[in-house]
Order: sequence, then structure tokens, then C-alpha cells
Amino acid sequence: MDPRVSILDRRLCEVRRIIAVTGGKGGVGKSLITAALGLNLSRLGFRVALLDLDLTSPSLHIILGADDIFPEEEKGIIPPEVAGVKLMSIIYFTARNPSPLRGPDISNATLELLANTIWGEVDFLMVDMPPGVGDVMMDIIRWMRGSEFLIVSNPSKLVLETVIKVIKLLTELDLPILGVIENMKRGERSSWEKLSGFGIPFLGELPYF
Amino acid sequence: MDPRVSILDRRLCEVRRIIAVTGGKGGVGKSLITAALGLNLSRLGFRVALLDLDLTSPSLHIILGADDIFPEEEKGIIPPEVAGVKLMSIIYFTARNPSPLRGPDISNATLELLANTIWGEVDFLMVDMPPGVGDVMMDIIRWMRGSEFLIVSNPSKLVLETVIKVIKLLTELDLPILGVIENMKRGERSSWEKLSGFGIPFLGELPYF
Amino acid sequence: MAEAVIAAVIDEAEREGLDKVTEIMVRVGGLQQMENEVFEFALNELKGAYGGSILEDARIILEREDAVLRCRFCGNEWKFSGIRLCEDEYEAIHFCPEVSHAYIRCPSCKSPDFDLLTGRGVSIAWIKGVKGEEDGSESEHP
Amino acid sequence: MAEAVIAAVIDEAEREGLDKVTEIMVRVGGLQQMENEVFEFALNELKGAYGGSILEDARIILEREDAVLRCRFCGNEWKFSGIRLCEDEYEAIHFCPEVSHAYIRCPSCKSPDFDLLTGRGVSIAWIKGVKGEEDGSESEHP
Ligand SMILES: Nc1ncnc2c1ncn2[C@@H]1O[C@H](COP(=O)(O)OP(=O)(O)O)[C@@H](O)[C@H]1O
Ligand SMILES: Nc1ncnc2c1ncn2[C@@H]1O[C@H](COP(=O)(O)OP(=O)(O)O)[C@@H](O)[C@H]1O
Ligand SMILES: [Mg+2]
Ligand SMILES: [Mg+2]
Ligand SMILES: [Mg+2]
Ligand SMILES: [Mg+2]
Ligand code: NI
Ligand code: NI
Ligand SMILES: [Zn+2]
Ligand SMILES: [Zn+2]
Repeated sequence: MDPRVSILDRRLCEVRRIIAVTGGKGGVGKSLITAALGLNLSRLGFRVALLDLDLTSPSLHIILGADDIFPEEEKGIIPPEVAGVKLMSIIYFTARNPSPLRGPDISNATLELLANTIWGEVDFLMVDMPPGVGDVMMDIIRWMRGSEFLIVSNPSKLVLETVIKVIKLLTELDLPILGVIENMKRGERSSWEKLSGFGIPFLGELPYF
Repeated sequence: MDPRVSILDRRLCEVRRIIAVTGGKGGVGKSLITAALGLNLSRLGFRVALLDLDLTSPSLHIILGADDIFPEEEKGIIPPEVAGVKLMSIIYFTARNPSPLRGPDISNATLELLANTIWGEVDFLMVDMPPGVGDVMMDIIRWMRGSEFLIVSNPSKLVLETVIKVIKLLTELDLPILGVIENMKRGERSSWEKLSGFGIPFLGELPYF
Repeated sequence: MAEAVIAAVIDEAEREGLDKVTEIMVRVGGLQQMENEVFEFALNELKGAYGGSILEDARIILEREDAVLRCRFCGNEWKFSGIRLCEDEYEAIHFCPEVSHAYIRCPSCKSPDFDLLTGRGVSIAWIKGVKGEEDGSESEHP
Repeated sequence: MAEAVIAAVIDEAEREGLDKVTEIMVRVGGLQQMENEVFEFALNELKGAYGGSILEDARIILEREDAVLRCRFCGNEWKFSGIRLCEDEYEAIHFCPEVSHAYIRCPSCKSPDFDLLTGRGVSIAWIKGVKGEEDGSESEHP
């Protein structure tokens, strides 16, 4: 029996809200928006932690400029702080080495991080998700109960088809969707007209800068 | 014993060159470049087939406008043609339904497509890879022997770290790297100065359009 | 798939140094939805075409394996044969069993996060054959 | 991890309706690189702190499991204990065994595409306990 699953709820019990940032596609701005939201919430006085679950191409440490930090071990792993937010990332352990992980490795590493990280009291735990609709999406659903999903979309037709699949999937499962942020807006094109029928909030748009 | 592995080499024996388009990151333009290269090679008179291995968010069918096509079954699966190139995609079988696949599902579906697709005589088989350094990368290495890798990068710092990991990994394994295409170039910034030390060719750049 | 089976049997016979294969036990998963007779016919055809003298006396036995799915979310197990899909969906799953994740949900919790426990594909349970002069030497493969 | 083990034992004892747990067999994988004594001490501490009366008489037995890795590319198997890494690398693998894919390659073909066959983590092999009045009822978990 794997003991890690039994500790998950206790590990997350001091976390008020879990926001998982998704979209299914790569390069839509999930990581940038995760970090920007986290920093802004922190500036507003909330206690924020970020978890990078894009295990084979993590980004949050680069966006936050997190060099030379490493977690402490004290009855678990204490995530170090950078720019006022706690950051948990596999980068502490892989350094810059290529570290190919197959699906079961991804799930195991995710469970390991979730079972061992001591978040402390946190208002928002923001989870940066990898592209793809697979192991991490399924593992957040089964292991991070109570997660709310934030969808990042953009005007590209290539992005839309996958975003719709993600929305359908979360809706099927009655999971809470906070809404859609449309990123990289240029000109008039928007994915929102195709998404508005799903009954989820439109949270705003960010221009391509 | 899984019989599928025994047929792989025979299935690929009429394929002259396999070009796997990678980069590790999502949204850098792998799919667009795969399709554009395929169409151009076809226009030059080469026989081209495209294989979309981004199984949970396939793109090639959208880029090529491939509606209403479906493979024939004749001692295997015959990929239909669109715009002069053969296209194999899981989209024929999933339709537009959300279809979350975990790692072992990805490997199994990949092996199923490779074991059953009858490519016929083809000069270039272009493989559109998903983001991430995981199951598909490892499966192409073990199951599509002789693949040559084309790296798509872009000037973003977030992309560079993963591109370097991919180059290191392929170099470690003595696998052939055709070179780097820098996509989405705007202004002076380029990832090439950081990549030039790896001894691989720079193939050119595409502007952000 | 029949071609893959014949190719795999020849590979395995070579690895084991068999001069003749006498029996081949092929397990066919329920998700493949293949008619036993059609598949057996195809295997026997190809056996003649590619097998040469190694396979000429091989008897092919087919065994069906029920497809069982297990939900990772709630642990529920169920049989593929007990659910109803439309024709296109069956055909898609025949081509690639993993696309069952596009059409099937856990009957007890609606999750798409299930494993194909058994009955996914075609596997070679074992082959029997003879080496050189001695008869009946046997080689089994799980 | 010690906390997780104690939490899991309590969960399992409740599921099984045990009133007292008498023995806990914990298997510790080689990739965890934990000192038996240190881990045992931590388990016994937490047993007292969280376990209440269910765990007060539980004897904890630790068993080490060798870490074996198997290459998916060439099939080679090797032992973690037979390779040499630097201290930071050992520490990283202690925190998260999967990051062995950043530091270890197949000794025979250089591939990073290997599985952690055994000895990855900590698992509860079985627990024994008593239910109500009757003594010595046993519950085993693989
Ligand atoms: N609104 C925007 N305008 C311009 N570039 C952006 C914008 N949002 C994100 N980017 C850039 O796009 C790339 C992909 O963003 P990233 O957050 O890494 O996406 P994801 O996490 O979804 O893969 C990065 O180089 C990032 O700097
Ligand atoms: N050179 C470019 N200029 C502008 N947009 C581009 C360029 N290359 C790709 N794109 C757009 O960027 C997005 C990501 O491209 P895509 O080919 O899907 O990337 P990947 O396959 O690497 O995820 C798509 O919307 C595509 O149309
Ligand atoms: Mg990201
Ligand atoms: Mg793509
Ligand atoms: Mg599955
Ligand atoms: Mg592995
Ligand atoms: Ni068929
Ligand atoms: Ni420790
Ligand atoms: Zn279920
Ligand atoms: Zn090897």
C-alpha cells in the first residue's frame, strides 16, 4: 500500500483555495498568467504559493528569477520563498539536466511533491499545469480535491479545439471552472464567441505585448 | 508477447527519411512548421506523409483543413491524403471528444498507429511531436529508429531552457539533429547565441507574423 | 495485426532456435472486436505467405480475453461487453483501443481516468516448436 | 513520509475495523536512502503523537528493498546500490526518486528511458491487528 495518498488531505488542509491553471495547449501563457496572478494576489495581501507541475519543462522558476534557492527539510519539504510567494518546483531536484519522465514517473513525482510539501497557511495555491490532457490533469482531479480551474485560451484556431475539450471534460465531471482568460489578443479575433456557449465566465483579455 | 513491435521496421521500410519535429515546449510552432515543411516538400515533388503524435491536442488536421476524411482499412490502415500529403492522426478515431490519455495510453496508441499504418513509398515522414520530454520522445527513439530531429526554438527565455535540455538529451544519445529553426523572431532577440555552442546547424529563422 | 503476429512468431522462433513451430496460442482482447474466424483465416493465409517452412505445420489457437476496465478515481471495475456504444465508436476503438477514453466513462463516477486492465489487444500467449532432431521441445511466453 | 505511513496505517486499520494494530511491516526502497534507525525513530515518535490507543502497542518492522532499474531501450537491469553519484544527486533522489532520470543513464546503452522496477519508495507491506475481543486477526496488504 502506498502511504502517500493518506496524507494528501492533511497536507492541503491549511490551503484555502487551489487554482489550477490549464488550457490543454502549450504556449498560451499559462505559466506567465499563473505567476502574474500569484504575484498580484500576494501584493494584495494574500498568502500565495505556486506549484509548477510542468515537470519536464518547468517555467515558474525562470519567470520569478528564482536562482540559488532550495527547500528546507523539516518533517517534509518547506518550499522556499521568492518575490513574496512560496515556490515548489522539481527544478530544485533536477537542476538543469534533461530529465525525461514518462507518465507513471510524472504521477509518482507529483504525488511525492504533494505528499511531502508543507505549505503552511496559504490563501491561494496556484498550480501551473503542463500542456496536454493526461496524467497531470487526471492527478490534480483525483489528488487535489477542491481545485478550481482557470482556463487560458487565445484567439488561435489551433488552441480553441483543445480548450473546448478541456472545458467539456471539466464540465462533464462537475468540476468548478472559474472562467476563461483570453491571452495574446491581437486585433478583433477572439476565441470567446466559440466558448461563450459553455456557460462559464469570461474573465478578461490580455493583449499580445 | 506484444506482436506489434516485430512489425515496426517492416512498416517503415518504404519510408526514406523520418523527420521528428521537436523543441520540448508548447506553442513554439512545431505543428505549423511540420505542416509547412511537409507541404513544401510535396510541392517540390517529394512524397510526403505527416504523423501527428500530439495525441491529446492534435493540430495537423486543423492546419491542413482536413475535414471529412477517414482512413481505409486494407491489411492495415491507409492514411488518407489531404493537400497532396498523407496524414495520420488520432483525430480520425477520437472525433472532437475529450480523450484524456495517460502515459501508457499514449505509448500504446502510438505503437498501435505505427504497427498498423501502411505508409507506402514515402520520401519524408514528418512527425509532429507534443510538448514535454516524455513518452512520445522516448517512444520515437525506441520505435522509429533512424529518425532525424528538427528543433524548433524561439527567442523566449522560457523556451530556451527546455530546448537546451532536448539538445543535450539527443546529443548524449548520438541521435542525428538536423538543426534549429528559430521561430517567432521579433526584433534583435534570438536564442541562437545560446545554442550555437552545441555544434548543430542553424537552419534559419521565421518572423512573428 | 495478423501480419504483426506472424512476424513476431518468426522472430521468437529464431530467438529460441526453433526449426519448426507446431502451435501458436494467440490471445485476442475484447476491445479489438475481431471475429475469431476472420482473424484465424488471415493468420493462416499469412502463415503460408511469409512463414516458409518454419510455420507450415503450425496450428493456430485463438483465445478470447474479456476486456475489463478499472477506474483510477473510484476503483470500480466493469466489462466492455456490458456497455453499449454506437457503430462509429466501436469502429474507432477497434482501430485504436485507447480512444475508448473518448467514448467511455466510469459507470459509477463518470471519470475518463480508467485503465484498460485486460483485453486491450492481441498478444502471443505462447508458441510451441521443435529444435533440430529432438521433438516437442516447448517454449512459453507470457 | 513517516507521517504518511502513520496516517495510512490508521486509515487502513479503520477500513479493516481493527481496534488495535499489533505489527506494521514497512518496506523502504533503496532510492529513498533513509537510515533505518532514523526512520524507525520518527515512526515511533509519530505513532505516539498521532496514533492514539490504536497504535500504542504496534511493533514497527522495517524491511529494505533493493532498488533495481530496468532500461526500456535495451532491457538491461541494474542496481542503484552499484552506481556512484555525487552528494547533491543522492539528496535530490532522496527527495524525489523520479529525478534519477536527470542523473542516471543505462550503464549498457546510455538511455534515460528506464523504469524504477523496485525500491522506489516507502510502502506498507502489511499490518496485523486485533478486532474487538478476538485476538490475532490479521490483514495483509501488498
Ligand atoms: N500576452 C502575451 N504577449 C506576448 N507574449 C506572451 C504573452 N503571454 C505569454 N507570452 C509569451 O508566450 C510564451 C508562452 O508563455 P507561457 O506562459 O510559457 O505559456 P504556457 O505556460 O501556456 O506554455 C512565453 O514566451 C511568454 O513570455
Ligand atoms: N512565426 C509565427 N508567427 C506568428 N504566429 C505563429 C508563428 N508560428 C506559429 N504561430 C502560431 O503560434 C501558435 C502555436 O503554434 P503551433 O504550431 O501550434 O506550436 P506547437 O505545435 O509548437 O505547440 C499557433 O497559434 C500558430 O498559428
Ligand atoms: Mg507553462
Ligand atoms: Mg503542436
Ligand atoms: Mg487510461
Ligand atoms: Mg522511467
Ligand atoms: Ni480491422
Ligand atoms: Ni529526508
Ligand atoms: Zn469511477
Ligand atoms: Zn539500456
